Amino acid sequence: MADFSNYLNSNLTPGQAGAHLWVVIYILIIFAAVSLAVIAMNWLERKILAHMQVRLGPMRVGPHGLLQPIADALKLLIKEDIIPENADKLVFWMAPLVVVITAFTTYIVIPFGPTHAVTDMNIGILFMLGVASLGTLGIIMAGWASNSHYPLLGSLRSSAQMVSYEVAMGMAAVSAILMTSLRGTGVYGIGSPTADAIGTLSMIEIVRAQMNQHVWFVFKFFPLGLAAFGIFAIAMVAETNRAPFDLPEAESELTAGFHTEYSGFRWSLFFLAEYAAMIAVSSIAVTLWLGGWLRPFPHWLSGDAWDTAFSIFPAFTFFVLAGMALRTTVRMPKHPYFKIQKAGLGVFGLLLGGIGLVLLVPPVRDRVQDIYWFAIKVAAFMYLYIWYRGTFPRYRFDQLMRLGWKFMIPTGIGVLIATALVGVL
Amino acid sequence: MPEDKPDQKPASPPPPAAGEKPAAAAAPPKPAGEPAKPATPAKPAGPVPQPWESEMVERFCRRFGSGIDPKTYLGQNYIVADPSIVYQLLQMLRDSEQFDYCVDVTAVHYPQRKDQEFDVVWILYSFPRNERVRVKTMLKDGDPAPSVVALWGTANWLERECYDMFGIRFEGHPDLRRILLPDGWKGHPLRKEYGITQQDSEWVKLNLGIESGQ
Amino acid sequence: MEITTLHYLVVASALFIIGTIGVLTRRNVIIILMSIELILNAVNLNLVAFSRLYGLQGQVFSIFVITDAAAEAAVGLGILIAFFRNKETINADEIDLLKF
Amino acid sequence: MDPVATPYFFYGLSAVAVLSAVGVIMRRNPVHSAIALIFTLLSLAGLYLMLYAPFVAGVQIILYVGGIVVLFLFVIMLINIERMQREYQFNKQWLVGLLAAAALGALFVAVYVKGQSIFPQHAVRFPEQLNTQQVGKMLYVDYLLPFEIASLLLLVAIVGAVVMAKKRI
Amino acid sequence: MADILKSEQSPSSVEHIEAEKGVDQPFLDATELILNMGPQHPSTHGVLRVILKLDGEKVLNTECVIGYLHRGVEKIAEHRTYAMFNPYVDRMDYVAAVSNGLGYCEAVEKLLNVEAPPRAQWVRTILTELNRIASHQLWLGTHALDIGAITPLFYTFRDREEILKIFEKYCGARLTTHAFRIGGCLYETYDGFEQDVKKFCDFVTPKVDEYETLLTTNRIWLERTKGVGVLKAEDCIDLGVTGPVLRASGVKWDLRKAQPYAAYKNFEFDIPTGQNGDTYDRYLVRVAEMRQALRIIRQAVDSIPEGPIMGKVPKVMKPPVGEIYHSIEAPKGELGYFIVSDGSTQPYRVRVRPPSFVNLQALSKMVEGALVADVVAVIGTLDIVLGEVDR
Repeated sequence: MADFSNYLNSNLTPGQAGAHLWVVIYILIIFAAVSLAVIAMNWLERKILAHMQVRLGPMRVGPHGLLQPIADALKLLIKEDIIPENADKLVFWMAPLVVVITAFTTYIVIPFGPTHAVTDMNIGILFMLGVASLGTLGIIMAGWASNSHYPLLGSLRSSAQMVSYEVAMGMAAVSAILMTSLRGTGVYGIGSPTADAIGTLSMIEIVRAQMNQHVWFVFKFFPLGLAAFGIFAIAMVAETNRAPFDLPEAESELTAGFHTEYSGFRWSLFFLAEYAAMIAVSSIAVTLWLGGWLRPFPHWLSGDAWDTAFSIFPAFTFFVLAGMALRTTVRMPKHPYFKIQKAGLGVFGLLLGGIGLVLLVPPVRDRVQDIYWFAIKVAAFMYLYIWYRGTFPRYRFDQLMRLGWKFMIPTGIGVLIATALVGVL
Repeated sequence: MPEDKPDQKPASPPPPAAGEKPAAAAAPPKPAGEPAKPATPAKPAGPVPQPWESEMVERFCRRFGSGIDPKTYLGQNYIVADPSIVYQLLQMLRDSEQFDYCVDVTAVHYPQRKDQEFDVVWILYSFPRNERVRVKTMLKDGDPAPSVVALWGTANWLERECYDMFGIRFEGHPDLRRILLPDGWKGHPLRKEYGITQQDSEWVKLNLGIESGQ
Repeated sequence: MEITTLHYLVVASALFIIGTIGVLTRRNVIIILMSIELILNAVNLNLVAFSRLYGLQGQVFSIFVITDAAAEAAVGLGILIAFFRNKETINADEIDLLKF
Repeated sequence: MDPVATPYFFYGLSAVAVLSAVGVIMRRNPVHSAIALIFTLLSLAGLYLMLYAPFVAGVQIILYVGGIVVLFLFVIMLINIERMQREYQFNKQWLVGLLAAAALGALFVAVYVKGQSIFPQHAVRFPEQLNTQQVGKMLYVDYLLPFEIASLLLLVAIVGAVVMAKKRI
Repeated sequence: MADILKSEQSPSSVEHIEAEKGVDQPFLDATELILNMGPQHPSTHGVLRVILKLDGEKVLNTECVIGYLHRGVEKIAEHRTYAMFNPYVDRMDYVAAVSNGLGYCEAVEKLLNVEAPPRAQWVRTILTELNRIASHQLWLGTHALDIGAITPLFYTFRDREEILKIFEKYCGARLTTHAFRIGGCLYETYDGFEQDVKKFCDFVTPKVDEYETLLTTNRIWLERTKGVGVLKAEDCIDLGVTGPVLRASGVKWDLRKAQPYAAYKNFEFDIPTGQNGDTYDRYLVRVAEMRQALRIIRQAVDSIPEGPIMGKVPKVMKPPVGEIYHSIEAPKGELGYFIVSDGSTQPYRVRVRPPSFVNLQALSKMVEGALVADVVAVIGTLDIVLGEVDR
């Protein structure tokens, strides 16, 4: 038990502190939080996309369709689980598991705050990229095991696509890692790149480096950091098979690509993994370029007053959400049919307000605000994902490959070399 | 942008050929294309096909003699040709008379006509002349018609459909199979003796596993 | 009980022998290539195990070995595809001509 | 920090590695073999982590599992394996091969028995924290020439693979 | 095709394979693959089945299998009177039902030697052009959806709804309208018809620009459509391809100009054409056609003549013995009716010359050597309606 409370005072992640109990707790929290985020993303994506497309989206289950994802999940759970007769049963069974496990394994090293990570690995970013690339295997297995032509084509596309874009992704990531070795502060601060300048692959150290250099890496060496970030941002969309790079599951070409033959719970595992992977790669981007858990302007707007002001943001956000929910409750039609919905939405609004109140308590406030800033940045990426989906047509396979090999990789290498040169000069 | 071009004329202005003339622009209420008869309610007798005279027809007559019978009806021209010369006629129409677009290939079944059960109709159009002509030939049931796939690529599916619906074989067609009905189907539904509710119940039973498709 | 270098060596030799068996007995070239990967991995495990005792050179070399394995797999599979296209088979004992 | 329950992890990972390796060479279906190979490689990555070689473990995952095995699977999908599955899986010299392997095993045992004294019985610890940095430094300072040669090798491999696999050049 | 698919299942012993080596030839090259696209596929626009022979993703060969929606419309026509058959034609190209009805009514009027009064001609023109816009909007939405842009679909359907509302107010039906009768139109226009149509024109003009903002300069859209499914003008004419596909290849030919029918000769409009004959040009041509259709509608609404809307036709229609071919410019191309009369109340034979059917023939030429994704794009760009292909 002493172990349990001692950890809270240590300034380390549970993995580093060796607090195994806390490791388990963190893993459980992350698992629950990511699942919840996926459910929320499901609802948000449908709503946002719907409003982009002049329609309302889910409106029936719960007020404004708030319970729709839960209804969907229930439906998927009780749906008949079909395995095609000629499928390779073992591989067919294993594929969704592989995809989900790899998607969730990446969360081990994501730093939601200086201490809010399961562990801090020496090879953090390498581990993340490596494990994220394992998701391909699950997709290939799914496509092959289905013993059908559409899934096979989908998984062929997927494997080629992921292998290609991983390279560009790695190049972009390496240029950010190069920046961690610098000591100077500011956009063009290069410090002393001598023998003792040591970069790092650890996720937490990367964010610390940005803190010490007083600049997010997206602005470092102004066009270079931005270019690397841009490459990463494109490659990560391709890596997660989302529009406009959703060729492996292109519904108008390959019906559903690699998961054509999947149904019910197994299909929902793919769905879960896709969204979990989206959040995971967005987290990498946030960590590498957007300052991770750092709040905006930690150095420029420093001081206790600013600290307090910024730490109120989480509570403030929840109050706004609660206000929106309560406003909708009031504006609902006065009709007995809407009674239950009204009550439900009201309770939901009050719940959000209550969470906001809890977040105002100083100790909670201090521990949570890192997570809040991290989540806000990731949420921006999530919105981008939805936006892309609403705007772009789909690339063709050869164009995708051309973009990857002839534009992204050369640019990535160029940016890497330029970053190295600027860093040394 | 293509629509910015001020040119409003069609690709080729309609020449005053003997073909269907567009009605004069001054009289909008008149329906287009029948100068042959005054627009009165149909009399029992009705208009009758008139002989069609034009330079082109004269050329054809010189070449084919009595094998062809050019007519015009309601402002639309057609040539009835003997089955033996119809291919040459079509070829000549395309090669020397600029009928570069085969609109349709179809057939009509007249079971009561002895030894001439089928009319095979080719509807042709010429982009440069803005003119239509129909070529018609009468066939005995079972006789093959010449395939014009070599002349117009369009004819491929149209002839397949014709074969599917009437059972007329087109000689020289590269791939004469059924197109709308399934491959093993028996009977040709647009023949007059084929009942409107008739179906190949054997095929239905065998392939769909049901008693009747109705 | 402490795990010593020897334990790792035993695992490595087991993998090596399994890989050798695969290379020597299977007909399918794909599986032969995979067996070669097993052998290389056994070597890697040895190198890394010894690097704990004698310094990081072992790890550096294992990285070289992985690079080598990647090159080998790429070329090997390329040959395989070219061969399959011509001969419709990928059995090692049917690949007996120098020129085809 | 100390890894938890080291012997259990070691035995578990080793067992998975060896059993999957057996699976690699025994399965009829190459896809199953490749999946077994994935398990072997991943458990080896775990063993590297236990040996305080996190960088090698990372490279193992990203390159071997994420790259080479994907390549294998890709090629297997391009090739019609249905016919091969129905054929004999082992060649005619399988007995000889088995004997040779057994002899190799015997050699290993013999070496161990003869030179037992030179085998280290203890584990020395290298600092985990700076492993990546040290490996990097070694790669780019001490072993720069081999590194360049390796890159050349990769280039040759790329060209070779393209030439081999392309239908018409 | 059936025996090809069967040959995959061969006996399982090695000896058997050795014995049958001559017979058991692999039907495909090592890297070839047969992909059966449809009849249940999201982007074959109905029940089209395309059998693709692929080398990786590259299309080596295609074969269309059609007929899944064959209802024997031509046979039905022989058992209905002229007036009774009129509603059936709406079910062929159900997205452009008004055009189908116009073609049929005009063909029978020609055969009967009667004419529709000018007011009817004007109303027919307005409704047909509205339907052309509706058809092109539906095409644009689904085509963009095939290529992966999901949003235009909802925009076009939102605007198409307004057209359907006008149809509904005019004749009570939205899709299969049966708006015209032989000899004119059955219904007088409702009060405020002109205002509704004008309001619609003002409403939809900026919307067409909106579609263009989403797509015309979108890089991915350009890459996906430029140079895809190219059809040269000669090939178009040889294959009998008509409509926007023909015009996108650079042939300036439109039946509304070449052989005007209804009231078209009274209005000014352009024929938009393309140069390259690729998917992008076809897209531009169709968008431009929407604008031209709006232009025609505006002119027509301003000049609807007064008078009766139904011409004088006999109660029992017995056209004299003879045959007639009449064709109009439907949104998809030349829609022709070849009607043979034997003097009775029922047509002896009705042949429909369906533009979709003929245009679909060009598919295998257009996708030769393309990728799977292009097949989808090309099927979309041909703008086929399977109801019309199979009839």
